[in-house]
Amino acid sequence: MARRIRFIEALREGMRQEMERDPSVFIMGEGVGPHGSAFKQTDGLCAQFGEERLRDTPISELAIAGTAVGAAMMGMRPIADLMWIDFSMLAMDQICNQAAKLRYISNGQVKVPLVYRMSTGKSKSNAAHHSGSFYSWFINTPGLKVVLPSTPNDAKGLIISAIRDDDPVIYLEHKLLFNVRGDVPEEPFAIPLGVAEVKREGTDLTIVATGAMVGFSLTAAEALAKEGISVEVIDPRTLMPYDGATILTSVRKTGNLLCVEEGFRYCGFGSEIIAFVVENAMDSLRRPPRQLTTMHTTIPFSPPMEDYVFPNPERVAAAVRALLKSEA
Amino acid sequence: MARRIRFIEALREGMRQEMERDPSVFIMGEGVGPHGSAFKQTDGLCAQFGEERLRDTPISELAIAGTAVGAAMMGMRPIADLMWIDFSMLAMDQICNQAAKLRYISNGQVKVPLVYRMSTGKSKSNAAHHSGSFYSWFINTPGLKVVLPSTPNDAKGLIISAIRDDDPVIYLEHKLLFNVRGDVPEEPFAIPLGVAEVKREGTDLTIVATGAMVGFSLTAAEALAKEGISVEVIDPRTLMPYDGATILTSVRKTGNLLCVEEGFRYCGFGSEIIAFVVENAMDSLRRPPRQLTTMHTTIPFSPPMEDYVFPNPERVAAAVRALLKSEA
Amino acid sequence: MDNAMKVRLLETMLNIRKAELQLAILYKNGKVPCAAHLYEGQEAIAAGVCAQLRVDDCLTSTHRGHGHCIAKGMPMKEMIAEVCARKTGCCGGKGGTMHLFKPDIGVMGTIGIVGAGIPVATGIALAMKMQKTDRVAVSFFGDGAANNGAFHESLNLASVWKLPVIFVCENNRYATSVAVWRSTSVEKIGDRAASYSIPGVTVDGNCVDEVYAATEAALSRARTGQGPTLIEAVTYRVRGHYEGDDAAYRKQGELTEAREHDPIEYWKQKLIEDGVLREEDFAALAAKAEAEAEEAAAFAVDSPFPAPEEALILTAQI
Amino acid sequence: MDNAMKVRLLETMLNIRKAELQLAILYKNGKVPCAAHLYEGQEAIAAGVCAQLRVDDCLTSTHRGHGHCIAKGMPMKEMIAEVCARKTGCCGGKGGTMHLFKPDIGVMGTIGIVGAGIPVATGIALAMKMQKTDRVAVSFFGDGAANNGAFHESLNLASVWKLPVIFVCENNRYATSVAVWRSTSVEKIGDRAASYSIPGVTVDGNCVDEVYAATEAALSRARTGQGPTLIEAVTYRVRGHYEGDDAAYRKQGELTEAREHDPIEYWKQKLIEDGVLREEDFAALAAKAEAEAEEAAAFAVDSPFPAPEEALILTAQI
Ligand SMILES: Cc1ncc(C[n+]2csc(CCOP(=O)(O)OP(=O)(O)O)c2C)c(N)n1
Ligand SMILES: Cc1ncc(C[n+]2csc(CCOP(=O)(O)OP(=O)(O)O)c2C)c(N)n1
Ligand SMILES: [Mg+2]
Ligand SMILES: [Mg+2]
Repeated sequence: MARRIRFIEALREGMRQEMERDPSVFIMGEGVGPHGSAFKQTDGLCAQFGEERLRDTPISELAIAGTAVGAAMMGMRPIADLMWIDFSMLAMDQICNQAAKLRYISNGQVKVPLVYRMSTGKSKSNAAHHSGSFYSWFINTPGLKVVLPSTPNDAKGLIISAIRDDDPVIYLEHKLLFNVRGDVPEEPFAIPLGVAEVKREGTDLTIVATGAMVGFSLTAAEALAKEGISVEVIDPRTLMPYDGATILTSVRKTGNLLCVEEGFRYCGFGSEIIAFVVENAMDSLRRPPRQLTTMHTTIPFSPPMEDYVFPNPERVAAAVRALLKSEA
Repeated sequence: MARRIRFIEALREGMRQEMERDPSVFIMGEGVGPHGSAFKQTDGLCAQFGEERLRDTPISELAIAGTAVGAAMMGMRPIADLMWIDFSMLAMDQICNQAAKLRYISNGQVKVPLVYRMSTGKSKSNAAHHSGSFYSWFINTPGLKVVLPSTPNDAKGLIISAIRDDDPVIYLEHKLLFNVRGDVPEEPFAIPLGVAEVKREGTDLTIVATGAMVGFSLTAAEALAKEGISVEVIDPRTLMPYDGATILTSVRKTGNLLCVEEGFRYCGFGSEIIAFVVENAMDSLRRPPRQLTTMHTTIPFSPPMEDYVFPNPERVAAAVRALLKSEA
Repeated sequence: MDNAMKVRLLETMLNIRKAELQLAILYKNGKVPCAAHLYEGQEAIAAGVCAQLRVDDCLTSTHRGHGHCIAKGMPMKEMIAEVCARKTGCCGGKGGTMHLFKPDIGVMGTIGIVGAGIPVATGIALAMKMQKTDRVAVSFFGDGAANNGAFHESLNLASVWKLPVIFVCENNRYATSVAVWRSTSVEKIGDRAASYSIPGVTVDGNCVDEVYAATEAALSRARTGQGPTLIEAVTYRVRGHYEGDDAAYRKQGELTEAREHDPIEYWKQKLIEDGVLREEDFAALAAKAEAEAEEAAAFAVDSPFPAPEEALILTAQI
Repeated sequence: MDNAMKVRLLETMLNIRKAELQLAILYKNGKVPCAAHLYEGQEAIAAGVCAQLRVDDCLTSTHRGHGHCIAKGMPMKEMIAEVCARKTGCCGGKGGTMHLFKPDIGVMGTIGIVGAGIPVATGIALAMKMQKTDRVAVSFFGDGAANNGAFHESLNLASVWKLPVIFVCENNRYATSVAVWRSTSVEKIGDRAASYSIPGVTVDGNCVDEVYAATEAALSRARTGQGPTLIEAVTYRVRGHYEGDDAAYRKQGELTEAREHDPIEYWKQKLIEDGVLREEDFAALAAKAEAEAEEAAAFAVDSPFPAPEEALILTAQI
């Protein structure tokens, strides 16, 4: 039975249900225990499962990530909360050199079923060290899967899949989405990794957007509809492996592609999708594809500057208009 | 006066001449001192400049990278040798959160003129933890410049520019190139960052290749010439900021684009260049662009498997033929 | 320590306290665009350390760095304006509460990543040494940071190279919601100095005289080429981790007890007992600090925001 | 320690030595496709620690990990074949000299990144504890790794959580070309245990009995829920950092001196003195180990390489 709950509740419910189902699942991170995490993602779970399974850690990102690897190899299913994605830079070796690789180099003798959860993206003046969205690094790393839900329903279905997956999964939580509400089934369900969702159908142009950019794009699509422009919005949901087929189908229909991407442009997910589409369906593109990303700068603190560098719904709409006006 | 020397000698000469010119330049890293570095890059420099300026360090990548940041802010020009790029994963926070950002967030009150040197890429069975080429992460990070020379001449001219630059530069040394010989002027000279070089002119297809892929592409071009296929080979040399104009000019001439990239495909430099070209010059492309990259897998140890996953000259040639045979 | 210094320490602590309390108000009034980590209750540490630093000595600090900036000489206006995201702030609004710089007086950055300032300070000290000066670098960081790899690698390197750096660990008993004993395997963080063959002391961080004395010793070591020192200053974080945190995780009575050991109150009493200060002198100093803080707050609020496009200045072509 | 154990320790050391010497030959003959880091001279540590481990205890190790695998029970053939990049190797040729696994006997990976095995072992111990077993994890690492943040963060965490893990630091006096005193700020790395409120000992790593005794104590702590122990075993790296390294950076006479304190020779003499062994017994054991190593080398060289396409097995769809 579905009911309207917040993103963060859906995420929590997914974790709770998996912890009830599978005693090998546990959560570790700074403040995940009695305090219930930085954004209250694990609120109440410690009361239910105890401190053995909601393990507060020191500020030791490398050890958190590496301890998760060791535990996962032994049959546990750790969920390691690294708080902000920005802090994962301290744990890249364990994430990308160890978690991602040990199954392969051991020739399949070990597997590393774990989830690294990280909050990502813009919020209010989080500034240079707390606004990261460099998940393209994880996408670039063989052995990792990357998930970025945009709705409460996806948050729940994807965390469950991430936990059940036998390989390491990066699960990204966009800070602007925690309080967004949506319909979510009460019972456990899994959204398969690697499957996109068409969040809005349209005929004139395909937007590929993830995380908070999905909502921005839907808002823009609404406005553009009034101008007679019909936009299709696709949310890959899983960024690695991404659902190329759904994207190609859409582009073949609309003939136009805009990627709306919160990460940076160079070697980012937007560039990846554009490259993928032209390599595989250039003939179906009526105009050059475009991308709207965060400007290539360290993130400034002050709101006017911060707002200036990020995408927003108006900018998405403007990018669509510009693209459709460009030479065919 | 130019003479034929090896890549590693050219690199060393560039460092030596800058150290002679500017007392604020120094080198730090594991074994850079009396031993002369893992690949002998600094051989003899310690004898000339002493241990004060060739500083052996503990195996503390985070502290090496961070110490370089602090020293750079105070007017020194550190060259920090992180050995293999793979180990830089332990230093990502200092490289990408600190070195890259402090000039910006301080509003220009400090600058961070330093060079992070790293060896990169395939060598002989270096296996999963010593074969990295994930420099796309650095390309993705505002505030960093990224350099990857393919010839002795470029190695010298680019290390000199990197040292003189007022912002942090990632200087990549491809392991397969250390012993390659080429003409290099004896006197100091700087190759400006951000300027590509056309390494071979051609009319039928543009290859964009970096590092060891440049040589592979030139070999392939040679073979293809005998088949009547004229390939232009462009080496961006600086991967960030890359020289888009030179690439576009070439693609406008040839109408075809192949990126040959040793890094991984997803969110890699190859995807970036393809996206850039179609965003800016799709109309000039006669056929869908393609990329040849290392296969998306952890790098295996055993030579047959290792050879299988990397690009080589034959594969480059095959990719060119396939592209030119594909539907226009 | 002469009487002038005694009074100066009090003044610095008052300046910090009043500035932070202004920020708390500004935060409540929506003038600070994000959660800020205030330094109330820890003032004796910044004051006791920085009082002895020269203007050309340098520091790095953390997410909880306002106090260190004030103590090192940053005008309140510039600090508060930055936290309020104004163009007149010390970083023109680019940095914000966790990223404060003023290198011309040695504020080489408060840094938002826990522990990240420690290697940076180590590098600053390396430059100072290579440049053959007798300048000194100070790294302020929390108890939580002492469990991070950056701490270990930096202290080892600084010791091996005998760098002029003082590592000041402010043990305020919490790292976010996690009490220090739940995450830290050693009773006294100061004892970790032994792992690096450097002196380590643990002092009462609410007693500015203790902090001062420990710093004095560390400074003289650093200036004379004898290398780094680790100072653990034990204190208590009387506010939440950030403004808005209700800190429900505190132990019963803990806060009240800490409030009774207020560093300003302690020092005031001491100076009165010593005959250096009268109640009314204190009131005057407090009023002066408060006025300055109010003025700084008004300055900040009256200051313009940066223009949006300023975001792209200094971004070079990349 | 009973006589059977005494002999077993000798056998293990001989097995490691002979296997490594075979690898040195294989390397010279071009059968090892990359530089390998050999363990000669450090055998007493792997042997002394692993002799007391159960098959369901686990270890992680380093780039210099062949010896630990042998000591934990990996057949020489599988180890040597892997180092020679053959399909019959313990990882089918995917791992190589720095990446050896055999989880069914507790070899949870030798890891090419210095220090990276330490948190992994900590996590293994966490699982063992959460699964309510009395299994124990061991992390072998070098003196160089003890200066890496991974060491600090892991020992702190393991102590706070009282995990059943033994940290074995093999101080072979060098990290690549850098002598330990040039990079390490403490005389005895074992003393760093104090930073984590755990026992730390420094033993002669060339005396297998000392290693054995230290491990015995650590194991009993670990098995009974008392938490981790740090053991520093001082030894000497008698070969270059890797095969092909001429180690010109050694101090005059250092190597000769170290060779005189060979762990196998030491233990052999001891057993002879104790009447446990005769010269001819030793010769027989050495011959047996050598034969096994030669056989393993022949097996490796005769084994096929993996097919190129096997590279993509286990790569899933991503
Ligand atoms: C590397 C890193 N991990 C986590 C965080 C989130 N975080 C910010 S402050 C903080 C607690 C810091 O505790 P401590 O070092 O004791 O400083 P205090 O807040 O007590 O001043 C944490 C976990 C961060 N900013 N950086
Ligand atoms: C993080 C990291 N930094 C550097 C290296 C390169 N490297 C490989 S072995 C080694 C020395 C290791 O010294 P130690 O830990 O003492 O082990 P030993 O070689 O003496 O057995 C270094 C620097 C690496 N593999 N990983
Ligand atoms: Mg604290
Ligand atoms: Mg060593």
